[in-house]
Parts: sequence; structure tokens; C-alpha cells
Amino acid sequence: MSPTGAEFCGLQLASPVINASGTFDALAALRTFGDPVLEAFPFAAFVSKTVTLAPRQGNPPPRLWESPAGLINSIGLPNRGRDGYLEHDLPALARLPVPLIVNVMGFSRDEVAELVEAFGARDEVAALELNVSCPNVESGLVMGADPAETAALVARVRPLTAKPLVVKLTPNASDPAAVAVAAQEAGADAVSLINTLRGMALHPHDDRPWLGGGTGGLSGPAVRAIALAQVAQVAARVRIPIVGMGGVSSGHHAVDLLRAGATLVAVGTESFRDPAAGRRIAQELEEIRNRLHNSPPKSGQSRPDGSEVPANRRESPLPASGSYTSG
Amino acid sequence: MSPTGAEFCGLQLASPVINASGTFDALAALRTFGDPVLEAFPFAAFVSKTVTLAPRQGNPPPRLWESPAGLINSIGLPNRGRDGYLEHDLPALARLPVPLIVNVMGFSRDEVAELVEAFGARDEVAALELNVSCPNVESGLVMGADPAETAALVARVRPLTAKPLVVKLTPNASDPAAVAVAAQEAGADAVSLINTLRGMALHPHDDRPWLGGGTGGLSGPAVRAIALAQVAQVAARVRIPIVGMGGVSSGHHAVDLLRAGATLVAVGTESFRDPAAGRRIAQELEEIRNRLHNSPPKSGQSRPDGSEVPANRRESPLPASGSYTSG
Amino acid sequence: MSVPSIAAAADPRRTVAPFGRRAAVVTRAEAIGPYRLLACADPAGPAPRPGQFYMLAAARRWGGGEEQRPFLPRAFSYLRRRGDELEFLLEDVGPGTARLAELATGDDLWLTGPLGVGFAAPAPGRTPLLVGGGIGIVPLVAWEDELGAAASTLLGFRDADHAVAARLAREPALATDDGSAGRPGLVTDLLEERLGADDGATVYACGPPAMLEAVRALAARRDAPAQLAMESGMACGFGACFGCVVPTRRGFVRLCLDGPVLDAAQLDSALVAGAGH
Amino acid sequence: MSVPSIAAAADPRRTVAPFGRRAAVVTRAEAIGPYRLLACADPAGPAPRPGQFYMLAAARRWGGGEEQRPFLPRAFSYLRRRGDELEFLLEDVGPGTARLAELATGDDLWLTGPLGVGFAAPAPGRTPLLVGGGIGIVPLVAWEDELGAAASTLLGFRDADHAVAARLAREPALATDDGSAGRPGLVTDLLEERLGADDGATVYACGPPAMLEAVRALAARRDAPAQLAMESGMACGFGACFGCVVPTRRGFVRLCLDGPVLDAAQLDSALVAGAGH
Ligand SMILES: Cc1cc2nc3c(=O)[nH]c(=O)nc-3n(C[C@H](O)[C@H](O)[C@H](O)COP(=O)(O)OP(=O)(O)OC[C@H]3O[C@@H](n4cnc5c(N)ncnc54)[C@H](O)[C@@H]3O)c2cc1C
Ligand SMILES: Cc1cc2nc3c(=O)[nH]c(=O)nc-3n(C[C@H](O)[C@H](O)[C@H](O)COP(=O)(O)OP(=O)(O)OC[C@H]3O[C@@H](n4cnc5c(N)ncnc54)[C@H](O)[C@@H]3O)c2cc1C
Ligand SMILES: Cc1cc2nc3c(=O)[nH]c(=O)nc-3n(C[C@H](O)[C@H](O)[C@H](O)COP(=O)(O)O)c2cc1C
Ligand SMILES: Cc1cc2nc3c(=O)[nH]c(=O)nc-3n(C[C@H](O)[C@H](O)[C@H](O)COP(=O)(O)O)c2cc1C
Ligand code: FES
Ligand code: FES
Repeated sequence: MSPTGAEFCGLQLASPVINASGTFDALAALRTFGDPVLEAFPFAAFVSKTVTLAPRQGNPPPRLWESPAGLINSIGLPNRGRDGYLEHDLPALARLPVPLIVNVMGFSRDEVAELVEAFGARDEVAALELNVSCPNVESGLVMGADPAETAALVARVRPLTAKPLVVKLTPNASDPAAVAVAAQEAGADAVSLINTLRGMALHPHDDRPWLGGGTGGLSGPAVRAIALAQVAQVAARVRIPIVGMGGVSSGHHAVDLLRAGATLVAVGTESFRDPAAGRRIAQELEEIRNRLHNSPPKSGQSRPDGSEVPANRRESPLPASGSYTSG
Repeated sequence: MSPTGAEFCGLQLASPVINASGTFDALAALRTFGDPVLEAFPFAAFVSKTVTLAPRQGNPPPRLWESPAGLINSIGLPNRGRDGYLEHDLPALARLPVPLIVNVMGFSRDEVAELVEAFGARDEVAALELNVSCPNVESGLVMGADPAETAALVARVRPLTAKPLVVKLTPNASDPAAVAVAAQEAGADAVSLINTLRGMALHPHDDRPWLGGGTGGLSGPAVRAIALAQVAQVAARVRIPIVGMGGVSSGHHAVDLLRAGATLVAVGTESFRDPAAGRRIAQELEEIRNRLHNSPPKSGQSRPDGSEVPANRRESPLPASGSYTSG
Repeated sequence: MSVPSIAAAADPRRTVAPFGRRAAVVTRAEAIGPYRLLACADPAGPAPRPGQFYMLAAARRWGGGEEQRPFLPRAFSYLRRRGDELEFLLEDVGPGTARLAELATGDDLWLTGPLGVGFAAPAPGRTPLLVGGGIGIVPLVAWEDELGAAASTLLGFRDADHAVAARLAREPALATDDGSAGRPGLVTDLLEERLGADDGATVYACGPPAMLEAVRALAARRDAPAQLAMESGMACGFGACFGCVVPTRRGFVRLCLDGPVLDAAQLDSALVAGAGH
Repeated sequence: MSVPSIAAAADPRRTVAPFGRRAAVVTRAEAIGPYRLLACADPAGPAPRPGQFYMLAAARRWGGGEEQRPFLPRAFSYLRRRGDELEFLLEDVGPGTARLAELATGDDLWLTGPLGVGFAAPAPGRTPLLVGGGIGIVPLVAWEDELGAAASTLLGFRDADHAVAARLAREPALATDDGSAGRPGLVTDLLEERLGADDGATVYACGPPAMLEAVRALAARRDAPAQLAMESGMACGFGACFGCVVPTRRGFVRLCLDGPVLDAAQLDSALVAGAGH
């Protein structure tokens, strides 16, 4: 594997940087930018937008609200459904130069099972990401917020495919690390986090929510600190690899997530600002790792006029579970 | 009550705007700015920094990290403890021109009980805010993230005082509204939310966390959309009044929280940018409410060059529990 | 949800964009009435098709305005392209347009584009009739440049001050709400007269939602083919976010990918929730 | 955690600030070597005490820099105050100082202050010895203005370019790391010599943490009273957040409230985690 490459669940990737589901459409990019998208694909693997069993139109507009240093989206998972994806998207994605990870979501364990079975059987599909940030209509619980629900789901689908199963956690949970442990114990090959944080905006002129879907999900730089904390806490409690995401817009942010325990980093909202952000961030990440490789962090001797790193070094280890008190 | 005033748990307040615990120190402000602080106190009630049973020094520095459109703090609840507060702060706060709400936190129900008993008995104290964003060292669970823990705590302290009990919720929970319902059913007079979201930052030059306390709490504009969504969801499931907070930096943000169902609004991080922010925001809020009072929102007829509000009106009601799907 | 085929033959309404965002230096920034003309050097960019748009952001200080905005890039049709110089016309309506309006010669822009699908030529024998409302003039100027004398243009503005922008078009018929320039009244009044007199027109319209809806309804009544250059809330501009959808008779379509110019006959209404001001 | 009594008699080291932030117009903005001098009109502000500081932010576009920063105001000692004009000297080290360094005459600032507790006069019979490292010169200039000829000043800079700022002080003894101006070496070398020769001095020092620590240790060895104008991460600047604490022999103290000038004898070390660059 090249020095800049990354190994993940048996997949050899050219870099640790992949896209976050729902924030890059390879087929639409091909129409907009042409073949260079494939010749210089900006991600080391391509994660599909969530596919559900039945086709969905998605939420009525508006679906976007710009939040301070972030974005709230209430897209509503528009997609062609399992059969539409199999028939239309998979053939068109055959030219993809990187492994394809299909993200699926079901409103019951049976629905997820059908999706895993269908996509697990296809050679084009390298791995599956289970989006558990949605309500289980039968139990009413958000699957990904409850360790038992998540364990039951993973146990249900694990036998259906030998392909890597990545469980994508929701940050809207009391203890995401407990959900990660449950997923691991039930046979998940990896976990990915964070999905968006539940958020809302009101119409500037009256009382109704702006977003057609009512509430939506917050992403972008505003959530980066939350993602870093959750990745660190999950890393302290599971041994399976982690895909870290949430507000990554530079190689420096990617390094932070890797340091916190992630094996791969996903870029989402930043691609809206810079369509080739994935490639830029992978390059920046490589430059930082080369610099670190050649000159380990200075011990911090300080010059009289403070032009260097302060001499005082605190060696407090990364806390397993953040002794977090508010204020 | 003056038209701009607000009634809350029996307290008549001059405006709906109070401070968020731990973000304004009346005694320090008095030393820095002198008597004008009392003559034009920027809040309709003063909420103390969290008081714990034993004195606490707080976390080692650094305690602050500037995040995109926000702040991560890991202060660590420094305070003089129950006896220190009774002996030192209460007498000094006698000159306070507004009701005093003491925020308390304990690491077990017994500790909280001792605090509630001590402060509930003091005439200077108008109400108590229970900060349940901290771990119950006996159960290991974060009290405020678990409905049963919260119910047990409120049930334990309710009989100890007739004064209003406000339960301050943590946003780091799967279902904050369920915790609010549990607090209500156990006898809480009101709930306040949101506290800070767990976040972390790494040192720019090496792998350790920047904050002495490891992880910290994120606040400021970055969390405003999260606060609005959680206040709306709690408002849909409880009948007791709500204090809404999280990233409020203008009257417009205060109006949004009131529209989402809050009775009072608290201002925290913005006071660091503008020490008299509370007063400014209360004035801006009053101007907006006067404007609304005089001219109800236009029905949205649009002029040819679109200089007015778009004609299309969506009347989707505010969803009780946001049919939130990520993406 | 049916989708146009992917590997369609090169669409004459679309120039494929270089992949990614690129830096472009502002060469000219001047006022045109209350609007702001912004020209930049785009040597790396191909020639766009009229009706296509770009996603723009200031390379420095894109943020720190009202509510810490802007954060996402903003969508702008191109006004004109002369050699390597690309021109935009902005209406300052919020923190994004306000920040762009501050830019001066020598400042850097981030530019992605040309994006989307522009105008389709009128069917043989039909005369192009361009109808603009306020800032909606922008893509029509580009289209006029290409159509030449065959096109006639109707423009509506709020007042004489805004109508200063009319000079960007060749010989437009003009209407203003307050009558301070050209005919008093709405541009859709001019359109109604013109369509009455000439039933061989293909209408090309751009402007605020309410005006586009009036044009759509009028064209439908007069059975005149019409293409509407529309607006909706956009985050990416290249089909990645699914945020910009508008409802059509074939279901939701991504305006940035299958538009922004849409066939009016495919629409029940040109009013898009969250678009316009 | 012992706390100084609240209603202390008026403290000569502190001027109480007007409550709240106030707008101030930039009257002058010029370079002094690599530093930036920023003067603003502060008619509403009282006369500050040397060593006190202000919290500053640009009134417009405070944000949108690197990592969407700055967000919180930044702390600056005042350099001088002449009539209503308040002067600051900035070293561009990050997005906050960079944004302030962009300000020109006529731009608006948000200003809160004067804050904290400044220098205390030397005990009778002791001579004031001012020791500055780099940008640490700032509060010493204000103190020199008040002490007049009684004070002697030692300044250390990285190089001759930074040492240009030495002209703000009256007749400083100068040292530069690279020897390109004044004595080659550290300002603490000059201090060591001076303290050797004159044991009646009270030291007033300001500069990066490592330098202050060297001064603290030297003064302790020579049993010379010393006051250190320190730095720590600040969010509010007026005692509200508890973010700026530094460890002292009496426990953590809020530097913005009980400092920024602290008695060196109260410190085990002048190195504050998270301070400096
Ligand atoms: C294809 C296309 C072409 C365009 N061409 C041009 C052009 O040539 N010239 C031109 O001037 N404009 C053009 N526009 C419109 C331009 O993109 C918008 O005016 C601009 O994006 C507004 O951004 P802003 O920050 O200035 O204003 P905003 O504050 O974004 O206000 C614009 C509207 O967005 C909504 N809104 C308000 N706050 C928010 C928020 N926080 N998040 C999301 N939405 C919000 C409101 O409806 C508001 O009226 C075009 C738009 C499209 C889609
Ligand atoms: C009492 C006092 C007086 C001062 N007087 C002066 C003066 O007269 N002139 C002057 O130039 N400076 C002065 N300073 C220092 C000045 O306040 C800082 O240089 C300034 O706040 C740096 O802000 P910045 O955004 O430019 O740089 P930052 O990016 O904030 O960098 C400054 C340091 O903060 C830390 N840091 C980096 N990123 C972050 C982050 N995201 N969140 C929090 N911390 C971070 C790092 O240690 C970095 O080296 C004074 C400071 C104090 C406390
Ligand atoms: C520096 C700081 C200290 C805080 N201390 C406390 C505290 O002691 N007790 C508490 O309940 N909340 C504390 N909070 C949380 C605030 O009360 C408030 O819930 C949160 O910051 C969200 O509001 P804001 O975005 O307006 O700051 C603190 C917040 C900050 C930024
Ligand atoms: C517009 C939009 C659409 C998204 N759609 C999906 C989706 O379909 N499935 C999913 O698992 N996550 C979805 N996400 C969440 C992202 O994959 C990612 O977890 C989140 O945005 C945080 O990363 P970021 O801050 O880099 O965007 C979406 C995010 C955005 C902004
Ligand atoms: S703007 Fe993102 S899909 Fe159209
Ligand atoms: S900076 Fe907030 S208490 Fe000192």
C-alpha cells in the first residue's frame, strides 16, 4: 500500500479521505464537470446517498438553511429506491475508479435486511453503510440512539453478507460510544460518525419552520468540535475502525480526527463549497503527515519574544470518557 | 405586569431575558464596571454560576477554545461551595435589583438535596436551577440524559422546598423531551435548555487535547439551531414553562425561541462579546414584539420585482416531534 | 422520479465546467443604479451558454457578516463574457451579495462553473421574446448577445433608479411599477400586449417568483412556448446536495442540474418555496 | 479559594470602566516595524491606569477569517492615551490580530475597558526597572509615561526589524536575539547585569511566558520585588467566564479581574498553559 494509502475493512484505499453520504453525487458531477471527475476522482471511495427500499421524493422545499458556520438540511432522503438504484445507478457507476460503499436505511429491521441482501450480493458494491439515524417505525425509537436497537439490527443483517458492514451513528444520542460497542459486539466491521445534529430554523417573517421537513440536520464547521469529541470517546471503547466526519474542511481537521482515533475521514458539507475538496484535503493531509514524519513535534522551547511554542507541556493523557462537566 | 414584563413560576420579571448560568458574574462586574451594573442590571433575573456542595478549584488552564461561530469551555465548575456561597456571595448579592436564581449541581441525589435545602431556606433566593448535566458518580449515568435518573432526583428534592425548581437539561441526550416530561411529572416547576454540547479541540502542535479538562462544552451561535429544535420538541410535550437558551445574540433569536415555545430566554456566550448584551437583546425583543403587535405578518403578496415576501405560503404546522431524517 | 439519461449527447444548452472551484481576479467593480457589476478574469474557464450560472464566493473573508454569514457560495447567472472576462450583475439582498458587492479590482473570487442548463433556441419560425423583472435581466442580456436582432426584450423594474440597468439590453421596452421610467405598470402587462399581437413568439423569462408565475400562466393561456430561468435555495450548484429541487409535472428536479432554465409547460407553478426575497 | 474583598477602597491600579462595550472610531493606523499601531477616539472612556487592558473587536466583519474566526473579542494593553485618543500596538499572530491590523482610519471598533488591575507604584526609595520582551513593550510605555525619568527600561526583540518599536520608549537599553540591534542576547541578560549593580530596583516586566518566567526566577534570586503583566486565554475580560485563570500560591485567580499585573512573589511560575504563541 502506498505510504499515503489507507487500509479499511480489507479495502486498499489510495488515501484516508472518502465522501460523506448525501454530499456528493458522482453521476451529477459527471454531467456537470465531465470525465475529469472520474480521471481525478476526489475521494478514495465513493459513498452513495442513502438508498431506501421504496423510492422517495424527499421533503418539500425549502430544504436548506445557512446556519452560523454550518448548514441545516432537511432533504428527506430522495432516492430511486432499491430497484431503481440497482437498475439505474449501479450500471452508471461501473466506471467509478474507486470502491463503492452503498449507504442504506430502513424503517424496520426487515427493510434493512432486504437492502443489505440486495446490495451485498452485487460485485460492484465493496461495502455497506447502515444509516441508523432514522426512527424504527415499529419501535418508535431512533435505532442509532439505542444500543439494544442497534445490536438487534446488526445481528439481523450480519448473516446476510460477508461484505464489510459500517454502522453510521447519530450524534443525537446520550452515549454514542455505547451504541458503537453494541454494533461491534453484534458483528459490525466498522462505525462511522457523526451524522448531522438535529436543528431547526424559523421563517424570517413568521412562526413556521423554514424547512419543509420541519426540523433538519446541522453539519459543517459548527459541529467539528462535537464530532472530534465523539470520535475520541468511541475510539476509547471499540477496537473496530472508525470513519470520522463532521465539519472537515482542511487536512488539519482530518489529522485531528485521525489523532482522535479515526482510520478514515469523510468530507461532506465542504464539497458544496469546493467540489474537489476531497482531493485538496487528502493532499493537505499528506503534507502534514510528511512534515510530522520528518520533524516530530518540537519539545516547545520558547524564545524570549515568544516566537516559538510555549515551553510548558502538559502531558494530560486523552481522557477515556471525557470528565465533562458543563461550565 | 408591564407589557414587556414576563411572569415565570410566580416571579414577575421586567423582561423575558435572564443570564445563562456561568456566563455573568454580578460581583466581578461590579468591581469592573461599578454601580451602573446594579443601576442598569442587564438581566430580569440573575442566575448564579453552578454551586456544588464542596468548594472546587475548577479545571487546569487552558479552559477556552474558540470554535467556528462558538466557544468550547472546560471551566470545571470552580466555586466556593455551599458554605462559601452562603457566607460570601449571598450577602454581597443583597444589592441585586432582580430576583436571584441559584444554580446547583451535586454528584449524587443526596448532595443535590443538601444544596436545595440550604438555598431553598434563604429569603434571598427566588428559585433554584438544577444543573443535571453532570454524571451521578454512584450510577455513572449523566443524570440529565436519563428520564428515570432525572425523575428520581426531582422527586428526592421536591419536598425540600416550595420555591420554584427549574431543571436544566443537557442537549447530549437521545430524547431531551422525555427527560423534560420526567422532570415535570416528578414535580419540576420549569425546565431550561440547552446546556453546552460536548466538544473537544486538539493542541495545534501535538496530539493532546487543548483543554486542561480534556473535553468541554460548545456554546454560541453554532448551537442555536440545535437549541431551537430541542426547545420546540420539549414545548410540544410539556406544559410547564421553558427557559430557552443557546447562541442567542439578538432580539430576533430571542423571538424565535419564544415562538418555539419558551417563556423566558437566557443569554450566555454573547455577554462575553457585549457585557450589556442582556439589556440590548431585551430592547431588540421589545421592538420586534411592538412591530409585530402593530402589523401582523403580511400575507406575502409579492411585487413584480420581488421586493416583498414571496406569495407562496406553506402552512405546515410546527411538527410535534420533528420527522427528522438525516439527509 | 424519472431522470434524463446520463450520457445524453452533448447538450447545446450546457457547457461542461472545469472540475472544482478556481480562483478568478476581479477586473472591474462598478455600480449600475442600485446593482453592482462585477467583472473577473476567467482564463481557465470555457465559454458558457446563456442561462448557465456560476457559484461565487469571495476568496477572503467569506463570513463574518450578518449572523456570521455567508458560508455557502452563492449562485449567479453570467451577464456577459467578452474574451476571458466574465461579467456578473448583483443585487445586494443579504450577507452573501453584500460581501461580493464590497469586492474591488484585484480582489480574489472563488468561481465554479458554468453550471446547469441554459436557454434552448426557439423552434424554427418562432421569434424570441425576452421578459425580465429586476435583476432577472442578467441571463437575458447574455441570450440577447447571442440572438442578436431577432430578439425583442421587455423589462420591468421597481423605479427609474433600478431601470438604469436597462441600458445593458439593446432596445428594451420598459415598464416601472411607479411609472418613473418607461410605461407605468408591470412587465407582464407589456407581455400580454405583445403576445396578443404576435402569436409566433417563444418567451424567455427571468425575474422574481411572482413575475415568473404570471408569465407562465400567460404563456399557457396564449399557448406560447416559454422557458423560465428560475431561482431556488442552493448549497452546491452541481447536483450533490438535492437542496435546490423544484416541483414539476415529472416530480422534483434539481434546478442546478436540470435547470435553472425550465420549460414552463412542465410546471404547475413557478412559485418555489424559499426562493426570492 | 480566598478572594480579595469586594468593596475594597478605590484601587489606585484600577480605573472602573463604563458598563458595556462602546463604539470607537479608528483615528490612525500605521506600521511600526512588523507591529501595527492602532489609535482610536474614545471620548466616552475614562483615563486608564498603566497595565490595564481593553477587549477589542472590529465592529464590521469580525469573523470570516481562518477557521471562520475571530468570534470573541481580543485583549490588548493600552500603549498610550493622549486626550481622547487611545493607542494600541498589535502583533499579527492569528485571525483576531490580523483583522484588527486591516482596520484603517474611519473604521469602527468595539471597545470594552479599561479592565483589570495595572502596575502598583514602587515602594518608597525603590527605582522602577521596566523589562519588555517583543510586544510586551506596550504596557511599559504607558507606565514610563507616568513614571517619567525615574524609570529605566530594558527591551529585548527578535531582530532589528522588531526593535523599531523601541523608539516608543524614552531611552531603552536594547538587546536582540540575533544581535542586529543593541546588545546581542536576551533582555534577561541585561536585567541580570542591572540587578547585580542596583539592588534597590522594583522590576516591571511584560513579554512572552518564557521571558516572564526568567524574570520571575531572577527577581526571586535577587530578592527584588517584581510585577509581571501576564497573558492567558480570555473570553470576556471582566470576570464572567472563569476562563483566564492562572495558578498562584493563593490558588487560581482570574487574570482579567485580579491581574493582568500580578505580584511575582505570588507565583510559583509565570508559565501559563495556553498563553503565548
Ligand atoms: C440560478 C440562479 C441564478 C441567480 N442569478 C443571480 C444574479 O445574476 N444576480 C443576483 O443578484 N442574484 C442572482 N441569484 C440570486 C442570488 O443567488 C441570491 O440573491 C443570493 O444567493 C442571496 O444570498 P444573500 O446572502 O445575499 O441573501 P440571503 O440572506 O441568502 O437572502 C436570500 C433569501 O434567502 C432566504 N434566506 C434568508 N436567510 C437565510 C438563511 N440563513 N439560509 C438560507 N436562506 C436564507 C430568504 O428567502 C432570503 O430572502 C440567482 C440565484 C439562482 C438560483
Ligand atoms: C491582558 C492581555 C494584554 C495583551 N496585550 C497585547 C498587546 O498590547 N498587543 C498584542 O499584540 N497582543 C496583546 N495580547 C495578546 C493578544 O490578546 C493575543 O495575541 C490575541 O488574542 C491573539 O488572537 P489571534 O486571533 O490573533 O490569535 P490566536 O489564533 O488566538 O492565537 C493566539 C494563541 O491562542 C491559541 N489558540 C490558537 N487557536 C485557538 C483557538 N481556536 N481558540 C483559542 N486559542 C487558540 C494559541 O496558543 C495561539 O498561539 C494581550 C493579551 C492579554 C491577555
Ligand atoms: C464559560 C461558560 C461557563 C458555563 N458555566 C455553566 C455553569 O456553571 N452551569 C450551567 O448550568 N451552565 C453553564 N454554562 C452553560 C450556559 O449556561 C448555557 O447553557 C450554554 O452556554 C448555552 O447558551 P449560550 O450559547 O448563550 O452560551 C456555561 C457556559 C459557558 C460558555
Ligand atoms: C445535504 C446533506 C445531505 C445528507 N444526506 C445524508 C444521507 O443521505 N445519508 C447519511 O447517512 N448522511 C447524510 N448526510 C450527513 C453527512 O453524511 C455527514 O454525516 C454530516 O453532514 C457531517 O459531515 P459534514 O459536516 O462534513 O457535512 C447529509 C448531509 C448533508 C449536509
Ligand atoms: S444546489 Fe445542490 S443539488 Fe442543486
Ligand atoms: S477572561 Fe473571562 S473571567 Fe477572565
